[in-house]
Amino acid sequence: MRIGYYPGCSLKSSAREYEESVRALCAALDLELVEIPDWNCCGASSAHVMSADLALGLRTRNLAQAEAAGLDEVLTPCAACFSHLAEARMELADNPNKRQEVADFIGLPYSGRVRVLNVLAVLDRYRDRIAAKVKNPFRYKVACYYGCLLVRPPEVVQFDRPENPQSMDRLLEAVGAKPIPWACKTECCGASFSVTRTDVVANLSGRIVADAVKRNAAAIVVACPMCQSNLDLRRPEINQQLEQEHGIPVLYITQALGLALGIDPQQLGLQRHLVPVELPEPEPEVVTADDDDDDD
Amino acid sequence: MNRSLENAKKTTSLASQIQAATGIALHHCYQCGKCAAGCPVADTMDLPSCQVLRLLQYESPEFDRQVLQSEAIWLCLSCETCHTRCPQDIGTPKVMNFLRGEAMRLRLAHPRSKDTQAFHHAFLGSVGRHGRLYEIGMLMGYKLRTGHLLKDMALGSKLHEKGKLNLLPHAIEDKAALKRLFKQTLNNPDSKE
Amino acid sequence: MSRVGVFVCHCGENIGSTVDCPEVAERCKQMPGVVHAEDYKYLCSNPGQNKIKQAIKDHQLEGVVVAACSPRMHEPTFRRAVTDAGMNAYLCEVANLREHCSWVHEEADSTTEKAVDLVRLQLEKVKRNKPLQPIEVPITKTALVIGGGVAGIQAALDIADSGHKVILVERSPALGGHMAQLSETFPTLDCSQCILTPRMVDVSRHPNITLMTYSEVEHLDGFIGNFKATIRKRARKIDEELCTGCGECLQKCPSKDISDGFNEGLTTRRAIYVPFTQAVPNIPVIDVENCRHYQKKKCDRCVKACPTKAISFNQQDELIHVDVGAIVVATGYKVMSTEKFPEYGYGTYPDVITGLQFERYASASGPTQGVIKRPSDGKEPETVVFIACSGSRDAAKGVKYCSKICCMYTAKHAMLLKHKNHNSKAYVFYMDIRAAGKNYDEFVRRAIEEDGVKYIRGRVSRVYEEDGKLVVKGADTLLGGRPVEIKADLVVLATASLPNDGQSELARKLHVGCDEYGFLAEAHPKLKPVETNTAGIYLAGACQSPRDIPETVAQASAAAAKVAALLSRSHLTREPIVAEVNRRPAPLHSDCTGCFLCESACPYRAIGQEEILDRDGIVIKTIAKINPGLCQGCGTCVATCRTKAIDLHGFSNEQIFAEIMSL
Amino acid sequence: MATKVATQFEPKITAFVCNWCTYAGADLTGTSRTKYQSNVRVIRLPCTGRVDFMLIQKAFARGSDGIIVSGCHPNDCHYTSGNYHARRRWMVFTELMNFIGADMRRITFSWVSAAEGAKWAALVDEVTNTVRELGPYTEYQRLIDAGVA
Amino acid sequence: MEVLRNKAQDLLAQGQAQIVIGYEAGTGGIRRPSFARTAADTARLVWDADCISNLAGYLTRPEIKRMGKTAIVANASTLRALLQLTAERQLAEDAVLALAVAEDGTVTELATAQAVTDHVAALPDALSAADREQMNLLASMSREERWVYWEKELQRCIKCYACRSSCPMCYCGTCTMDCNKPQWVPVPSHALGNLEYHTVRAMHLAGRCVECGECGRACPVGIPIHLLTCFAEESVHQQFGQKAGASAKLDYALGTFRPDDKESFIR
Repeated sequence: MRIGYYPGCSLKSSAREYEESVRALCAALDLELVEIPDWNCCGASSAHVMSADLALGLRTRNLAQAEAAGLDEVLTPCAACFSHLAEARMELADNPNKRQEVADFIGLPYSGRVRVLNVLAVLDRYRDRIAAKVKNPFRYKVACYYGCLLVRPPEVVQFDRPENPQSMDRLLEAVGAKPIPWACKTECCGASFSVTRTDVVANLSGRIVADAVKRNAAAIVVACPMCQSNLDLRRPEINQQLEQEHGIPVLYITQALGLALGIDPQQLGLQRHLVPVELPEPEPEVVTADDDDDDD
Repeated sequence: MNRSLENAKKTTSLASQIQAATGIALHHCYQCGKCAAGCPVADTMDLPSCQVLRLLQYESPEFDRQVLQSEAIWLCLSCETCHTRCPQDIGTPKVMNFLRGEAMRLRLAHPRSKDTQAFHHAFLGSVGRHGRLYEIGMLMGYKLRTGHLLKDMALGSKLHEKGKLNLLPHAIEDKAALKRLFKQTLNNPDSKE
Repeated sequence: MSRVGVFVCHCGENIGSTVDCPEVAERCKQMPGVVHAEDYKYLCSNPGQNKIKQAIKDHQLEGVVVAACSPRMHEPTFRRAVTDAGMNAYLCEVANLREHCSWVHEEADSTTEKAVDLVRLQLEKVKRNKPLQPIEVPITKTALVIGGGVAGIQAALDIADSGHKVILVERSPALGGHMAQLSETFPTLDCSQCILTPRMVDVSRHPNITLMTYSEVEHLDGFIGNFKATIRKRARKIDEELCTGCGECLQKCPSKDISDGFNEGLTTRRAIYVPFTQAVPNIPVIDVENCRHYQKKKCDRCVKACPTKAISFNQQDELIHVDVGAIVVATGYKVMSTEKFPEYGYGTYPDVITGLQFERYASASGPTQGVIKRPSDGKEPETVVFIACSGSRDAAKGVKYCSKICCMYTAKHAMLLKHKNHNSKAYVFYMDIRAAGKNYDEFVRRAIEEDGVKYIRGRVSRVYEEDGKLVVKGADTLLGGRPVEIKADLVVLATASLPNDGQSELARKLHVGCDEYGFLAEAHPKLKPVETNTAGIYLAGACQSPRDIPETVAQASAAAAKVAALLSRSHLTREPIVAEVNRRPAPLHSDCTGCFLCESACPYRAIGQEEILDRDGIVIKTIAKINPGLCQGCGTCVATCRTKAIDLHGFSNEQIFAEIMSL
Repeated sequence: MATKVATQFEPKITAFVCNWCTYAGADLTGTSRTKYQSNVRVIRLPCTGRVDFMLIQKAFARGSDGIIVSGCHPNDCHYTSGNYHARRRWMVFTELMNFIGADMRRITFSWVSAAEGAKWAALVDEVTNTVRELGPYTEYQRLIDAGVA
Repeated sequence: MEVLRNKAQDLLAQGQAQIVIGYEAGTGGIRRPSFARTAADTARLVWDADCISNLAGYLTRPEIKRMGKTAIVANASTLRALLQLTAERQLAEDAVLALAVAEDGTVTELATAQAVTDHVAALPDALSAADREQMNLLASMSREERWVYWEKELQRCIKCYACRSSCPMCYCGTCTMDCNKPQWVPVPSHALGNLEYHTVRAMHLAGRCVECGECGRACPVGIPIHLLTCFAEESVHQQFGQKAGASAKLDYALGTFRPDDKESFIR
């Protein structure tokens, strides 16, 4: 299988381990990633403040490049990039005039054919294959953290459900993990305020870390470089805010699955985390089969 | 107050501009407060989102100005929680985005927003130059604009240690196309949102 | 016919300001067949009508065209007027110069020109009109009431008390509807069952009422005064004649863990059950889906327990055909389930319940004998949050309307909680308090002022579980949208009232309309609030839109009054706009070839057959025959008939053809 | 409204509408004072089920340049199913007319409910403009001229 | 052929039929209808590939009905018409005995509507290759070209009504064309009236036409009018899946409906 691939800027720098683990995992699943030729930054949240057209242009140029390369689907691991590309796609979907205007701005034809997929949506298709390839069951209590942009707004992302989403939970269950029910699955981590309003990030991300710890999660699992960086890189500020030292590691979903599939931790970029990835003893295997469980 | 209400020109009010630019009809808001109730930063905001919408509903120059001068519009994280739960399907983050642009254009932006503005400028500057984000370049630009020269220095060196910072920019090939895009869209008078 | 009078109305300025009415009248005088034409300020006024009557006499008119407002407005008025002057009502036609011309076009020659054309259309039609006589039809003096909640009970009793027979059909095994589930009723706090149960007993004892529970309307044919209903009497698997209601069987049934619908799923019942203790009729029913006899083919404990041998496993559904003259639909409502609230946990938190579930806790006959408890651990909650407008007035959830009853019952719930547990805390999140009604606002104020219920104006964004509590995240908009967080033991959603299950299917069977939400549509929102667009079918209660008990009862009595008035007449007259198959001299007898392709096209099954016999009684030809009692005059058969053997009175081929040709 | 030049062709539009939905909808257009062009002449019938396809033919033969046929939305028929029968008839009729080469841009079928006053106005304007653009139905006029005995 | 003649003879002799309708040799090699009432008459019966005309039209004639039980030598379209006529109550069910002749000359007696239905279900489609080609050609034309085509063709119609007389489904006692209150279609043959006549006929045969092509063959000036009725019938079949002449149970597409009938043009 081949699929288009839009890494976005952070996967090439501060979220390098995300790209490394995405690539390692996809290779293990025989999924070939075709990087969009000459892709550019999606403009993040900054472009839109300056000019809606600029934002639309930056995003659409990537989709147009993907079209030109003959791709139908584009995997976009960064949740922010995913949401931006998906939004641009939706905005132009039923507005041919605007579509033409933007095509003129970027100097490329654009038909709107390419679909944008986030990492969970793609991996969900391979859930059975992943389950079949498990070498080291990931038997931990995990806090599945989806954040904002994977599930909101629902009409843009067209993915899972907006409250208490399940796709990541299902994937991790498939490799032996036990997702905890918790309150912060889709709460905001502070997102783009990482640099400018570190205080806000420490406060919001602090609540997330605290809830995960309180409910005995061994790790927080994410699918977004911004979430990861706020929960990981900003841990000193978080701990300061919470007045407590929390060492709970923050893994990308691709890293957690990669570990379960027996991929080398180095290859998954675990060494690049600021909060060291130290997992406790795995939970004992649960013997009772689900089938006999009667809810009544 | 009454006069300013009468003077409110539907054509120039922020609410009407927002409707024209985004299609969002602010008069659909019936002030249930669900947006503020779920907003992660509502308690930090000087005007919680529902108040921002309420002020805009008056379509008065006085209240419009108060909104543009508020810090709240700079605190919105675009997390879309409010929009997702809004019974009237009002896309508040889009509204906030529009307001930020207007506040900058009219030079009314809240003083504490200058870091954020500087960040956006530094970010776009970097993207405009290289086509992709060059994080060190962007951060340097930001620090120069804000004067926060020493902030996050330790973090920077740690990132470098972990191999997470590129010392040189990765530029795209077709820079000319990008330059054209920036030029056309930033000068496009219709493109205020 | 060639003596037509044309009367052009100015409707004050309404027509006159954009159409040159004198000019229209003048032009009409030139048209062939017109012997008189005049214009007047207000033709619908008494002097205006008198002008028409006078002209009919003066000019021996044989037809009248009134050029005025929409025929849907004043056609009856003008037809009555010509009747007064001795003319057949159906020789009068109305040209719509107001809604279709003066109000929708600017003043211009072309507007007056259009007005002239509109009159010409009706003129050409009226020249070919035939005098018609209203059709008289007899009335079956029995009413059918569908739904045995408080609305149906009230309607049935009122009709029965006025001396007419009533068949009351209820889908569930017992009477009572939602009202039987309620604890105490606002604003008086009198016990719901205490006031309802006697009425239920009255129904079961009334000599004029035939009660059919566990039954549904399967099919309906016919028309006002002459409906034919097919009712499916579902098999209770109990012989109603033999059962004494002793309840011996109920204790012996081994299938226990079935969710109890009457208690809104808060408790369980057995496979053989009576919905609740005071049920009328007090006859159990076997839930076949859950009964071991049917599912595993082995159990017969109820049979052994029954002293009168009333259990009848082989009982089958019965289809019962009844003739009725009028119908009251009182099928009630349902409430939105908590599953529809993603932000409040998709119904997965046991302690997030609906208002109706709270009613069961609060009810003395409920699962906790009236002690407020919470489902998860059965403890008495100390802090309870009530969320009003849960789903109502929420376009994103598809319910734009106000459910009307929630403000009041939420105040009542909070009040009951405080009465039953003085140490508890009650919070109500609301958007508006809609307490218009006798003693209603006072009631809400009492909850706040005397019972100390805390009202917070704002919607709740999210409910989640933490440390065994439900964290309710709301905002206080009266504090400018300040976030408010309450750790609650129980959260009660005043969930939106929705059209009942199966209501739209029933509407289709009955040929009555639904509104955009699926509630049954009244014929006119102000002037015909209990009528439907199908004559002879009336509405009562929450099937039409959410409403409280007093309003429901008032409407049920109103519908009953309509029915009683209808059933006390000896016969009905109907518009003679019906189709007819033509007859011709022998040997053709009729243009109808007897192909009967029209038969399946008739929405009313009004087309039957007629045999044309010769003198010896031998069939020469079989042709279609339209039952004027069933025909509603849609004309679909007319357009289907190749030989033009069928024609529609009032909209005949000749008339429409002439209209087209006048263009 | 389009400003009318003296020389501009003004099409003749005939509308066949049902009494319960579209006629009432057009009444609502009036009650709401929504303006539309005055080219249309409405023929009221009880139901779209009553609209014999020959009525449409005769309207063309009488020189109509455009025709509107409109009734209750599916499922909303006052007679429960007259409009469903009508719809089938039109589905075949339009195909047949297209097969003989009639200009189907000149016939517009629509559902306009009693609540859709604005839709009626928009529909009439759209049809009027379209047909004005198309010009007189000369192809049919050729037949009519040949038919004048 | 002998088998057929013998069968006809037997039927008449044993009183199982009072008349056998079939084909006999006409002038110029064509086949014309033959009405055999005696053993001698049956000698004239022929059966070959030229027996293409639809004989079902005779079944509804009162003079034939009066003769008693009828047997008919039936090709595919005759059988279809027989079924459709039964569905439309013009023939009593099982009133007619159909004789289907196979290629090898064997004769199958189809005594019941059910037998005819089963037999017809196995037969190939009715439209000839040439007709199909002409239909496709018309479909490939522009609308304007089609209009000119039919305008030219229909101008030649002399309203002799041979098409109507030859059509087994045109059994109506009073044809629309004969209605004069109002006069729906002008009496004289001119472009407008001709077009109206033929479209009305096509519409009236939509969902009823058995596609025998008899009307086209009957036309003395050679207008392919059967294409109109066949087109209407196929339009019905494609859109609603119902087919005329497939069963003796009435399933008239334009007298029934489905709430989810799919169209694309109603606004």
